[in-house]
Amino acid sequence: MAPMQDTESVPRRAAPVEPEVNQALAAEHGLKPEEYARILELLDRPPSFTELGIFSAMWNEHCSYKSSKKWLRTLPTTGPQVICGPGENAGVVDIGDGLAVVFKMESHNHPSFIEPYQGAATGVGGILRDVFTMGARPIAALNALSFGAPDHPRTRALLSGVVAGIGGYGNAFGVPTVGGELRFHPAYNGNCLVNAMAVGLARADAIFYSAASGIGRPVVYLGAKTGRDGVGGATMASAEFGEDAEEKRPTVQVGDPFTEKRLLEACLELMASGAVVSIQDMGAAGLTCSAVEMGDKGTLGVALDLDAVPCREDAMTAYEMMLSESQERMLMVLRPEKEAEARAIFDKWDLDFAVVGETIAEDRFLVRHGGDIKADLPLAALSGTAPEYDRPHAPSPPPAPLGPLPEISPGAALRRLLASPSFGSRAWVWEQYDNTVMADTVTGPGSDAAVVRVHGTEKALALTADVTPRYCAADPETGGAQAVAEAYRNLCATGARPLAVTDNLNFGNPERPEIMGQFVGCIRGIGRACSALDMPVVSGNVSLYNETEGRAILPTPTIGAVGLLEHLDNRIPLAPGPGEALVLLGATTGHLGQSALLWELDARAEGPAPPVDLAVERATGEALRAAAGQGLVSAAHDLSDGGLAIAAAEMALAAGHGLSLEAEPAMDPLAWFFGEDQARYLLASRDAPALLSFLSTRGLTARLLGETGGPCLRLGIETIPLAELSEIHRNALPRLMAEPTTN
Amino acid sequence: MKALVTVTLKTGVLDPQGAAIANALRTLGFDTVRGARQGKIIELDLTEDNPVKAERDVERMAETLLANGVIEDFTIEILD
Amino acid sequence: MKALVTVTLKTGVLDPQGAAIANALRTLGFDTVRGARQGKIIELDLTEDNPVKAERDVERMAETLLANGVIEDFTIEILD
Amino acid sequence: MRTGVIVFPGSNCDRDMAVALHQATGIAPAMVWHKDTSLPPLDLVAIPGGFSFGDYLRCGAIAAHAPIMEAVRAHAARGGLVLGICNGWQVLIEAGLLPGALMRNAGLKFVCRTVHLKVLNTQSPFTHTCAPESLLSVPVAHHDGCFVAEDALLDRLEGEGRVAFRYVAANGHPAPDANPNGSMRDIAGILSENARVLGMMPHPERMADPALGGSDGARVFESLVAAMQDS
Ligand SMILES: Nc1ncnc2c1ncn2[C@@H]1O[C@H](COP(=O)(O)OP(=O)(O)O)[C@@H](O)[C@H]1O
Ligand SMILES: [Mg+2]
Repeated sequence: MAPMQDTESVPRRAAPVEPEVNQALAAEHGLKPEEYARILELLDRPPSFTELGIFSAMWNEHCSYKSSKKWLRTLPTTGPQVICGPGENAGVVDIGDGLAVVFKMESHNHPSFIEPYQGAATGVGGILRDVFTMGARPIAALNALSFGAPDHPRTRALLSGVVAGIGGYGNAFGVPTVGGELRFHPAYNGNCLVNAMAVGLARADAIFYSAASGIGRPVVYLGAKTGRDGVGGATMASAEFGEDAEEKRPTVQVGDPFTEKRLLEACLELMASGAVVSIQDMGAAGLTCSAVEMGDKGTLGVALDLDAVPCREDAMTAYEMMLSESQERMLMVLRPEKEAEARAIFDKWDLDFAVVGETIAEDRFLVRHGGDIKADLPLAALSGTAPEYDRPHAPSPPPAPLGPLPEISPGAALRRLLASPSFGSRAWVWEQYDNTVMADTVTGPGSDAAVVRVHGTEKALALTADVTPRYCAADPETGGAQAVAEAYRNLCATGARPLAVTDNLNFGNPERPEIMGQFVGCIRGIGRACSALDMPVVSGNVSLYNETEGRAILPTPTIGAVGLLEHLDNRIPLAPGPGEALVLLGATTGHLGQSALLWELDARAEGPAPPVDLAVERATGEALRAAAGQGLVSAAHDLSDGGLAIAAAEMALAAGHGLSLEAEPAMDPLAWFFGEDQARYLLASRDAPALLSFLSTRGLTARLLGETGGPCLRLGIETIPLAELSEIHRNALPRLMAEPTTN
Repeated sequence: MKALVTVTLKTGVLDPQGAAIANALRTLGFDTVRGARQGKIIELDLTEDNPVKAERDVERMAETLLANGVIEDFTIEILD
Repeated sequence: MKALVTVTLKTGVLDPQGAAIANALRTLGFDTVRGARQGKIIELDLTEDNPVKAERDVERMAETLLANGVIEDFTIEILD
Repeated sequence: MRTGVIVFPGSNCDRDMAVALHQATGIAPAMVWHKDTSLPPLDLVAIPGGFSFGDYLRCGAIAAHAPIMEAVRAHAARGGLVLGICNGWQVLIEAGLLPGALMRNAGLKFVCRTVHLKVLNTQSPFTHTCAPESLLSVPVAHHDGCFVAEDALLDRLEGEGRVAFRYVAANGHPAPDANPNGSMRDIAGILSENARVLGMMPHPERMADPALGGSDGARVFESLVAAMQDS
């Protein structure tokens, strides 16, 4: 078996001879010739092997955002509610009463494709760390998952591994996983997407940042020991897969939720003790990125002594320690006078605590190991002069024109959709997630947005993650805007006031103009929508190069959004009671372009994406909140892909009794029931006349649609027993996952 | 014919189980414990009675299902 | 000195993991699989270099922590 | 009523338990660190859910040997009340305070959902305010909740009224899919011989607040308070 992993004192064998640093080696590190030239110019000498590793980590796409920075800057990131926008480990938003919500979404796509359980688990660990690094206790997690075609040979193994990994980590850590997304599409056959979001709570006046301050202060290493995990991982996460994906496998890291849980408690205790000056988790390219980020933000230098780094394996080199992505580790700058107190807290939690360096006055990143100087670099320049590209971008080709509608009745089409993995119940997934731990989950998975109470108060947060990649492919700007609009709608449907968003931008190879065009278009749409809907972007993450042998994923800018319910009593449920009136809020033109109906029934992605009118979206959402405030709304569900029919079915299944919906004589029944026009909600009310007149005074389109109750769902002239729909819906995923999976 | 498949973590892969066990044993006073690693052992009962064929089958079973080649190694032992 | 502790379920104790493995293998076409049982294997690295002492220690470790006497049996192998 | 919650490094329902106990008793419970060797004077010791020491070996196995457990055993020996929920039940079994074993769920997956429990023993300090045969609906969330024991023990537990709760369908009758983990005889919780120690897999502390969609779980805590008052 392998050598032991928690040996206390590691004997240092002679380190292997370092390879000669040259153009070729730089290329192996993913550095372009011009980037290597830039390094030579900066140092005016060739870098050492360790220095080359440091540059490759700092300058790769994942850490430097070199392809995306220019465009990320265009996003709206400010607002009265924003305490801290992009640039820190997570965004921070004011929710009143001296409290703040801290959240971010991050991808772990490539690692999850290579080792689904551990890849997803460490993804969850990473995003939880980003949140508690800010001083917040995580109170909820969400995840947005995209997999290949259900019948693709790897899909089921990836799905079961990823879901088990997310649960395995989050459940043990003790955060409720309350929502997310799951989609299947052949474009993800070679690149699955695992986007994990974490949400935390902190006192607004006790947020912690990464900027170091003060000279000669101890730089402290906390948490798990360092191994060779993921050495070269950051480079891997920014490389397009080739046939050699297999060779990259050994870099996969294993997560340890038990250590993360102790790290959380120890960090929060340490922060409360006043010992922490600044803190940064070790994520991608661990020690390198965290040390440089702390120094750079504080305009200080950092000197590290790697002999003090707690190691898990024998004879680790400086290069390996600087690039290791071992999980569950933190870097802090502490007040020297508090060092003993800090040490005691980490002893209490049986975690490693080591002073591995100090802050220095000069702009210098100095790394010593075994008596040698392994790296001596201008610190500010490491991130400051990181390359930034304005990559050429081309507009997306227009989608195929909308062909004839399928020959099928609305009832039959609904059965087909509900039986598909795309629209079947997700219970198979979220029953593997602990969604009630912490005893504040008001609305768990399986509704519009999840609702989680702010512990010890009557307030609650509404949380959702959304995007419709089909729309983004057909028209990136509209698709980007629609993703934000749909997130907004999901929050409004619970009665919450939307606050802010985090975005996780998943795309193919940005060096291809058509991919860069998708990226630019989506960002434009997201930016417009966030401004119009007053939901600034406070954090996020970019994942590029999601393609295999030149086949890219669909453009997938996942939007995670957070809203506030000032009082739990303002919450609007999804399930109506019997004997209530159904009202359709919003205008219906029967837009079937890029619809789920065409895609699920005959795999056609035709026609334009549905137009998004942001002014109407906002007016509609605000009207819904106002109407609910007057007690005119007893239940609400947003309309998105699958249109009215899917929304009605979901509402009926949640209620446990039927609904009757009238058809629109002037419109094709398929267009009426499955059209995907935006800015629409299905509402239930005990006083429809009052609701309708309230909405019309606001100049909004709304109409009486039918009523609730009975054992069936009625779509115009067709009635379907709810029991049958429930059966179809419940079994869709279990049927897909019944057969055993291989690795 | 029976076969034993022993599945262990690859060298260098973090083993939280093993670490937790070693710590627990030390806190229980077993201070001779330097470290621990945990693995799986799967005993297969096969109708196959040709050891050569059995070994070949079990090899394929281990690769496709029993071991996760990304982080685990396996050894096979054919009994009687 | 190293020791191997193999922990297996007592015969008669139902083993859902083992059953699932056997089923999976059969559905994958390995139809020579009659059944499977899954156990744990724990490798200990000890500072103790007297095999007799080591065996005695490991025996106590297995009884107190590594195996649950209600449902599990264990065997010990000293490797050095 | 003086209550205490044992806190292991990987406990994650300790706060939930404390909130429910505080709500029921009006007094904040003592949070007792696993490395302590003695308990303050307490009427009830609660062992919360979570993953006490990562639970990578056997759930609760390492926690059962924590320094505080000697004091918990002594408390139980004195006839003190002990409540173990989820991981807490696993710890009590590993510590020998309750019989049997809790194994990996029959479905092999972690399972989180709301289940229906039939209260079989309505005499115990934990359940005596429940009407005979009454139903409680509370969440489960575990990976290793399949209760296993020899028939002789199962018969004895049933014969002595020590099966506190059984998983049933909404209509109160047993049903295969009503049992989330394959527990023998649908057992969801058991009592010690003197009925002063209860171990259960479901989480009453997560369903003790109407704002969360139900308060069935509060029955358990109300029973405890009432039991202390008339004793
Ligand atoms: N798409 C995006 N939109 C807004 N902010 C972003 C986006 N991508 C990254 N950021 C911000 O850039 C910073 C660095 O991102 P990242 O490297 O993912 O953070 P971390 O190092 O904590 O994982 C973070 O503050 C993140 O919120
Ligand atoms: Mg971070």
